[in-house]
Amino acid sequence: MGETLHNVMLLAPEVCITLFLCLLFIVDGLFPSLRSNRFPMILTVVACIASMILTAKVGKTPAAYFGGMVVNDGFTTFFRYLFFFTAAVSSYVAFGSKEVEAKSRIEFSLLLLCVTVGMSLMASASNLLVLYMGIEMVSIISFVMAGFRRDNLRSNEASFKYLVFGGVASALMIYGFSLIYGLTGSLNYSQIAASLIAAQGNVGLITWLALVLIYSGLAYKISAFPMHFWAPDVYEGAPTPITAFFSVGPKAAGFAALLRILLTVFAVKTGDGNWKAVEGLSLTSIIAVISAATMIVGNLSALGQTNVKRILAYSSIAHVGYMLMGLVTLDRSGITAIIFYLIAYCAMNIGAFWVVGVVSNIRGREDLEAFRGIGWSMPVLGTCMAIFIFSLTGIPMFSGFIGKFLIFGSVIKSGGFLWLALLGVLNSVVSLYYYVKILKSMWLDKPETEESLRLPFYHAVGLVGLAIPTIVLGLYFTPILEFAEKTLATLL
Amino acid sequence: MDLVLLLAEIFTVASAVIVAFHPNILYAAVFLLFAFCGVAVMFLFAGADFLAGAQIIIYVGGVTILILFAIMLTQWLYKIKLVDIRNKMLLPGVLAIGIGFFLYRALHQMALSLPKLTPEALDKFTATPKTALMGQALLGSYLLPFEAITILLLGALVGAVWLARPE
Amino acid sequence: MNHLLSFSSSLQGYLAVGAILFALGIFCVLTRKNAIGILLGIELILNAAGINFVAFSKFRTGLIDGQIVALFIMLIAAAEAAVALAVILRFYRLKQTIDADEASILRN
Amino acid sequence: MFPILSVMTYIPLLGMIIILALPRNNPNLVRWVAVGVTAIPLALGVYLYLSFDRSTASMQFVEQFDWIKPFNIQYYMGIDGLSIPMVLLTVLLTFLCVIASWGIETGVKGYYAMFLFLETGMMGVFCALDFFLFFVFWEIMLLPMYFLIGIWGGKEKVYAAIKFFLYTLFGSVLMLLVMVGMYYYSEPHTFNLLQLAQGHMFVGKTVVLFGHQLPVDKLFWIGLFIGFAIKVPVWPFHTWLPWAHVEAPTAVSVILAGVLLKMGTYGILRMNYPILPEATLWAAEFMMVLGIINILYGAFCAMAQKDLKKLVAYSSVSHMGYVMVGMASFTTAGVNGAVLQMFNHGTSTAMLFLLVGVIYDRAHHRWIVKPDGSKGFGGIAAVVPVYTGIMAIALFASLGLPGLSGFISEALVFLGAFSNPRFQTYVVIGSLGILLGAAYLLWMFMRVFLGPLNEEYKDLKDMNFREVFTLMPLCALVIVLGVYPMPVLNLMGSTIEKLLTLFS
Amino acid sequence: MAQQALLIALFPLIAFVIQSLIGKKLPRHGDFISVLAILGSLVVATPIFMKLITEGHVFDSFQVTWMSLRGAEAGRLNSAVTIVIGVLINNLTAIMLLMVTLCAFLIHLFSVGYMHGEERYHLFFAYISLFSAAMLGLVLSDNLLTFFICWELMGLCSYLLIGFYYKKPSAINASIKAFMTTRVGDTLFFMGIAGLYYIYGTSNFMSIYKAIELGTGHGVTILGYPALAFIGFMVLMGTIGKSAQFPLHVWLPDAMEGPTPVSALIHAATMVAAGVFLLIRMFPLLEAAHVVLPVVAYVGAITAFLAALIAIVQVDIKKVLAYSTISQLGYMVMGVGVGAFSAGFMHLITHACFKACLFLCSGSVIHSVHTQDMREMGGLKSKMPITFATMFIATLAISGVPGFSGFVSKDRILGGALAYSMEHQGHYLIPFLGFATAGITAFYMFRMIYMTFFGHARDEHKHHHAHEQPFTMTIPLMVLAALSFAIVFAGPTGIESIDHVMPVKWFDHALEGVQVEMGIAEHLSPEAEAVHHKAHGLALIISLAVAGLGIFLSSITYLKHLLSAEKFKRMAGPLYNLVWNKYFFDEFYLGIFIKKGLLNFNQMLATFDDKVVDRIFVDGWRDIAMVTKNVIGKFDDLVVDRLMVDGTADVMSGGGWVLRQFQTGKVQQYLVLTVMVIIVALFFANLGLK
Repeated sequence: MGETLHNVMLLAPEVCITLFLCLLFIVDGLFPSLRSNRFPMILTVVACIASMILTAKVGKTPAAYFGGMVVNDGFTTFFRYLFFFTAAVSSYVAFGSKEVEAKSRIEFSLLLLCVTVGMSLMASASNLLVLYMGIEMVSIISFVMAGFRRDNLRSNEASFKYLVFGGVASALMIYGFSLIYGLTGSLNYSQIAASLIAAQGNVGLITWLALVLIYSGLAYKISAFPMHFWAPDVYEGAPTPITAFFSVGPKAAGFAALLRILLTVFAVKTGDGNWKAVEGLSLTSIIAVISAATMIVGNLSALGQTNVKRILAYSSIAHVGYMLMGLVTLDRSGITAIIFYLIAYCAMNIGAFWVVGVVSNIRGREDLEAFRGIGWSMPVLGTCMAIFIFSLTGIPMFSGFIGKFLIFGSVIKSGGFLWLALLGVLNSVVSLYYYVKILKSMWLDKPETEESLRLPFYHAVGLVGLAIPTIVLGLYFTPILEFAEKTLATLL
Repeated sequence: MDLVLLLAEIFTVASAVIVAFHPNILYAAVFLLFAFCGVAVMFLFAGADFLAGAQIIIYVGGVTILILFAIMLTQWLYKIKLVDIRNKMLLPGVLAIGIGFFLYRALHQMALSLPKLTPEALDKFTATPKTALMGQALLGSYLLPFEAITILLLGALVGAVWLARPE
Repeated sequence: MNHLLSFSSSLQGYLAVGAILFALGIFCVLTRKNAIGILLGIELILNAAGINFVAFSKFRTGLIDGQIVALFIMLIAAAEAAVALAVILRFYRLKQTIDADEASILRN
Repeated sequence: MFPILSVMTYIPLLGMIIILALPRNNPNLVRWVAVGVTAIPLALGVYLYLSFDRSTASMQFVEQFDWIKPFNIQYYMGIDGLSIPMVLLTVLLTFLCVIASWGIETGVKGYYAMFLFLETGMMGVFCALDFFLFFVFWEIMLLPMYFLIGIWGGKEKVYAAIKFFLYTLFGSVLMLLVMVGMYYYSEPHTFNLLQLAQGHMFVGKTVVLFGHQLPVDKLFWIGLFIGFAIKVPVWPFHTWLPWAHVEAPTAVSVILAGVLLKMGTYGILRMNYPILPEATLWAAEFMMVLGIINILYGAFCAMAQKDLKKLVAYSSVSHMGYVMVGMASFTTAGVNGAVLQMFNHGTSTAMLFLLVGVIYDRAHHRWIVKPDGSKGFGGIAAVVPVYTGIMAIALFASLGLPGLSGFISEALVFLGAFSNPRFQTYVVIGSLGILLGAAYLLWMFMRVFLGPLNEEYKDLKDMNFREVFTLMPLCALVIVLGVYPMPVLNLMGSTIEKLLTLFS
Repeated sequence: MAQQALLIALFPLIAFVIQSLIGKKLPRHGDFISVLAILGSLVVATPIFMKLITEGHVFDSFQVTWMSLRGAEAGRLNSAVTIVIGVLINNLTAIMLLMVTLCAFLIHLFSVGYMHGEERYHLFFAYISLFSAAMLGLVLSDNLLTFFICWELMGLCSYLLIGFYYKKPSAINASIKAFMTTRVGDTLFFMGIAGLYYIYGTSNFMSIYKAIELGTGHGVTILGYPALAFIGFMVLMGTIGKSAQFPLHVWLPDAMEGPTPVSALIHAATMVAAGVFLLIRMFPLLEAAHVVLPVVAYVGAITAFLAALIAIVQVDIKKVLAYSTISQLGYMVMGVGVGAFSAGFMHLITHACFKACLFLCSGSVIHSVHTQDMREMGGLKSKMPITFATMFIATLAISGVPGFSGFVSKDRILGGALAYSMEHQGHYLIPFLGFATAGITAFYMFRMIYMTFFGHARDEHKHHHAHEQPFTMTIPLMVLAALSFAIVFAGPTGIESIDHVMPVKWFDHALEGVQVEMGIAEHLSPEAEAVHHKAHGLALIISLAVAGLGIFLSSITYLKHLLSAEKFKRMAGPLYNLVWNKYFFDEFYLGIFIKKGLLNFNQMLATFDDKVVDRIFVDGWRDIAMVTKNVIGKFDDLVVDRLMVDGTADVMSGGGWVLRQFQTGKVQQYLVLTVMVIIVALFFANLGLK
């Protein structure tokens, strides 16, 4: 029992979230009037902050617990921070948006916290079952969130598509898990890895099959090629604050899971702190192809779009492509780059979607036309959007550039995937074309009517709050870099 | 005994085929129920007695009935024909056969290469009742998933209710 | 016949049923026009996975962890089905149809 | 030590913040603040000019701190003979442009804020001695430029702005790759430009691309070159230029042509030359040919233009060709001429753009011949004599008339290139450019200023004091440097001497 | 002395600055400033010349470093470059300085009257001051670089002054034509300078002379040609452009659109002669290059002859003089080409005086009758006696009538040419064309005199208004006429009897000194001496004969009307047409490009716009590049921009379009695609395993 308690202690952040979840339930039952004001949001944010504090507390010593089912290492700690932060920001965003109705705020907060627990599980899982649980927890509740505007056709459609695609993807994945289980006789990462290594390069079709099926599930989560199809539709249809959350939170969780499974199961740590793929699995070139395909699909498809949300949806696919580039070399610098990129991406992407949300609340649409001249009537919003957009493009002085810099650096350093780096930079040029369309609408086109719009202070604070780290991380990123290095160093 | 298993397998496969091909969605759902039953029998033969029961309770008693309800609710309520007009079947068919082909190859290879347990061990495993074991495992080493699923179910419930509830 | 019988009770037998269910599930998912039909397909795939786990649990490891996974798969499938049906009911309510292809406002 | 370069770089940034904080309803205050802010770097520039040590090739006014320790990135600023002319040009032109932008009426605050931001970027590029820092400044410049063209530009501003942005970004991402590559292939890993230039670090190393073993230094060279060539712009990467120049507001065209184009050639001299000398020699012929193509192509295109500003824009293409030719010659006269041409073109073309802006402010069009074939301007010399006179000076400076600055640099370029036996043929072909340059400029002059007066413009007002004031310093520079170019040549002599020892 | 000599160029330069900045506000629009400035130059130049006369030889120079570029030691690509400029005063310079300042002064003076009341009066003076400064700077230059700078500045002034009547389309067309045509030569000339820097690292005349004497530079090649020959030809191209030699002579007649004093100063006396001056300065190099000189001679001879023929048929008084100038310049060039460069130089000086006189006289006439067409003149002899007298004297000089300066110089050139052909068998064409030209010259010059001053007034109205000019205009005429007498230049003709008549031989002594400086003082062998002697004697006789014949024919045709010019015209038929159309040179220059355009770009023209074709028919040099530039302009727009840049964008967005077609919005189709990819992946995995 003592051991279980100790285990639960290490799980404190998730437990904390769960407790708050219950609290929400209770409060809602006792004081139904509270559900339509900002109280649920405050509770959510408090929950996240409390969890972050707990994360800091429990994250000091890396350890596996629950019989090796989950691990609590620097990697987990990092992702917990990221998830809690994302959740907090998302609830902040959502509560300023008309798309999340006042009367449903309790449900929103509940679901958000549930998903957060799921994401946290995904990041710390070192057991296929726990991973599956985590993924399903995130997925199933995300289906509901995507359809959160119950009376909205698009939202419902998004939900439906998400559901079908997600259901199939996770079904494929669990089938893949079953194959792995059969192959290695275990569900634990470390035992699977040991078994794979013991096979000494004797890789059969079954391994590949399992790999492909597992990849399908994870790729669906991060919306990488070829499991990206759902993303634009769902992102477009879902309520904007929720899209902002989707594009960052579950995606980061997917990356967490992917990184961990890739690095601990399918790759072996080498002496110098880097990794190499398990004998017989030529992972790197496959990841390179996937990365290339993902970014090409994302960027090219975004070119002809007129809906800003959809543009950003495709762009988020493209960004996954960039991030995957960091994996091809399976070395520390690449993974560090991904971690940095996720941080930068979190701020800038939520910011960008936030702006879209604000605009669509005002204009009732999200297409480029709705953005027309809005920079002039709301300069703070316009400036922040410009910052996010430039950062997404990867222009220096903004964090997105540093992310790309680190990613390309890792690829070039290895020397083997120059073509991928070349493709990557060309893609970022292409991406400029559609990003700039948004800026063009906001700043270059004059508004038809001289309406005086005011950006609510509530949003201004949040947007500036996201813009500042975007710039600061673009100019000085040593601490984050060191943090990421440390994170990796303790990866179990 | 093996004959029962064989029949159960054939039954399962046959039901699944009907599920996949029957144009009437109601029939498909009913045959899914049969397929689940067949699988439950298979579980029984694989020494998963508890699981077989769970399969019947959860799937047959829960999921399938839920699905049937949904079909009835929606289709009778809205007077939509039960016959499901099929999409193009050629490409999906080819894809399914392709998947099946690779599965066959892969599984065949694997099954041959896996270490074989002795028949005695297998029989012993089958003969052991699993309910207690499962209970212990769920509250022991599988505590975490067990607790996690509660949160999942809570969330799913809240969500499903939120969606289904008329505004 | 004996051969068939021994096959059916072996690992291969279970795996074969699982594989067939998997393929049929995929086929079902891809072809059903009815949204609920797609759900049926998903359930088939999940069952295939469950069969695999149970089979491996017996024939490969001799431990019950495979069965536990199968149990969780069932639970999750149930949760998923619940949510799915809720979504589909919403879909009906808004569109008066169950045709999956009708869900294509969001495109290109 | 007083960090003069940083102060020059960031004062405009500070100014930008001040301007953004100013009230929106007082545009004149904004303008005067902008003038005041740009005057500070100008004054410091004068100080730089006076106290610059001309006898040494080493970096001066150096500031060096660690910035991003894990990557050994430094905040490293300093100037040598190559940068100082460009720095001076930058501060001067920005100052004049701020005055020349008085006519901007919409979004005054934003305009000046962007302009000051632009100055920060330009200063940074010319002062940065760390590749990373350089790159950051290089890209930072794009942002205000995009908005300046896109918001305050002409009819096709959006297309022009995006085109400019896309093109330059294309170049800079290649540069980014090279930058990262240089970091990882150098030993020890560094972004420090001076360290990279020591010892031929990249010779003999190879990298695999599409299954081929390729020499690293040549790949680096090509990547950098494309990045810079787009800025220059070298044919065939030049098509953004006419658009951007034509659509941009006057002052921005001035900055574009006067400073931004020079960044390309500056970059080549700052990076390709010292860091990759072997590859540079390998590509000399290529650069020379491109330079010649630029000269002729730009000239021919200029001749075909009906829009005054477009003509000037294409003339820039042609003139930057001289710079390329001079650089590629590897001779003392050639390279000195090239750098001098960078400076001189900065002044003369700035004059031309300012002048075009003056007429555009009055007539609201710039057609030499209207698109429908009817006459645009004609014979306006009769009504605007001062304008005509200054235009004549600018024009003759541009076409390389002796006694004005353009001649000296072109002459040095040709003398230099001709004394390299490898390139004599090219020089002879390129000399056709001198001819064509005169042709299109004089022809334009004839059609716009001479001949019978187009009655439509008989009420055209001559230049006002503010406009004359913006042009006078440039005019003086054009004449003084045409007679005695040593004040500028002196600045860069030592640096170029050292640079060229790599190639002999 | 050399430093003071710099003042000669500085005075007019200062005048230019003052005039252009504040000239309009000064009393009399500041014309006195320019006049005083050039007078100052004359005052400074005179002592130098007097020193030459008294001492027989002047030489002084001083240098300053203009540019010094740091670099390695000499002989490498990155060797240091030092450009030293300075002033060189020698006999040649002294004579030129006096000639230029004197002519310029007189013409300034003339302009005060001639240009009176013109719009932009101050600018006119500013421009000719700048011109004077440039010309004097050119003369003073001790190196080719400053020489070239001044040379170009003169071109600029020429451009500005030809286009002085900037509202007149023909004037501005002519100005551009002049500038561009000469710039063709200039550009190549500059290549020559670059070549000099390449082989010698300097363009200082004295250094060049020395280097040639030492024989350095032989064996070096430029573009595969011997370096010296290359440079020589490039220098020749400069001359051809500036001195309006065949085939770049087309600009000079058009240049007559400028005010007449400009024609006198720039397009007769000084600037066009600068080309010849260049040849003389570079003579040692031309000689060392061997192949160049014959070409020079032929260019000169052909130019002289062809231009003279055209002059016969011109009816515009200034055009006659213009072609005559081309023709005379041809003489000078021929003189240099055949080695008689002192004769060429002498002709330069004499020609400057009498041609300036002729132009000013014609200006006087034009100013008086307000037309340039000789067919509208006639009978002005009595109305304008001074003009008539001075012009007649100058005509005698140009026609080579003994006793006048032209006779001396031209005869020497012809003698030299004859000697050359005797020495180098086969070059008989040169003296033949020379002599023919002499006859034709006499013919058309007298034709001009007769048509202008003799006979009856053809336009009564104009005749009625004709009047003699004020003294500011007539004094220059008289001074210049006075300088047209042979006695001023005097030198041995080669015939003892006549040589005795000529009192001073200062000119020859001066030129001998120059030859020594250049290192080409030649000591003729006795046989060669004999040949020369013989040739000069023969030339004297022939030239006298042809000149006499020319005058005679002219007299009977235009004075006595015994022969009908019209009849003659008809008789000549196609030949007349050829000459009347100036050998179709202008048309030829355009034609090449029309043809080129039509042949090469036919289809493009069809698809582009018709304007291309339209524009080809516009007159002027600019049209040369018209077709090319249009095509390239379009090419840039259509191909480079649209195809390469926007094309890439199209491909991208096209790719995007294709990809978006997969995004059908139907979730099952997504799944189909996904499963397809999975199967393909498995297929490859399977393949990889085998």
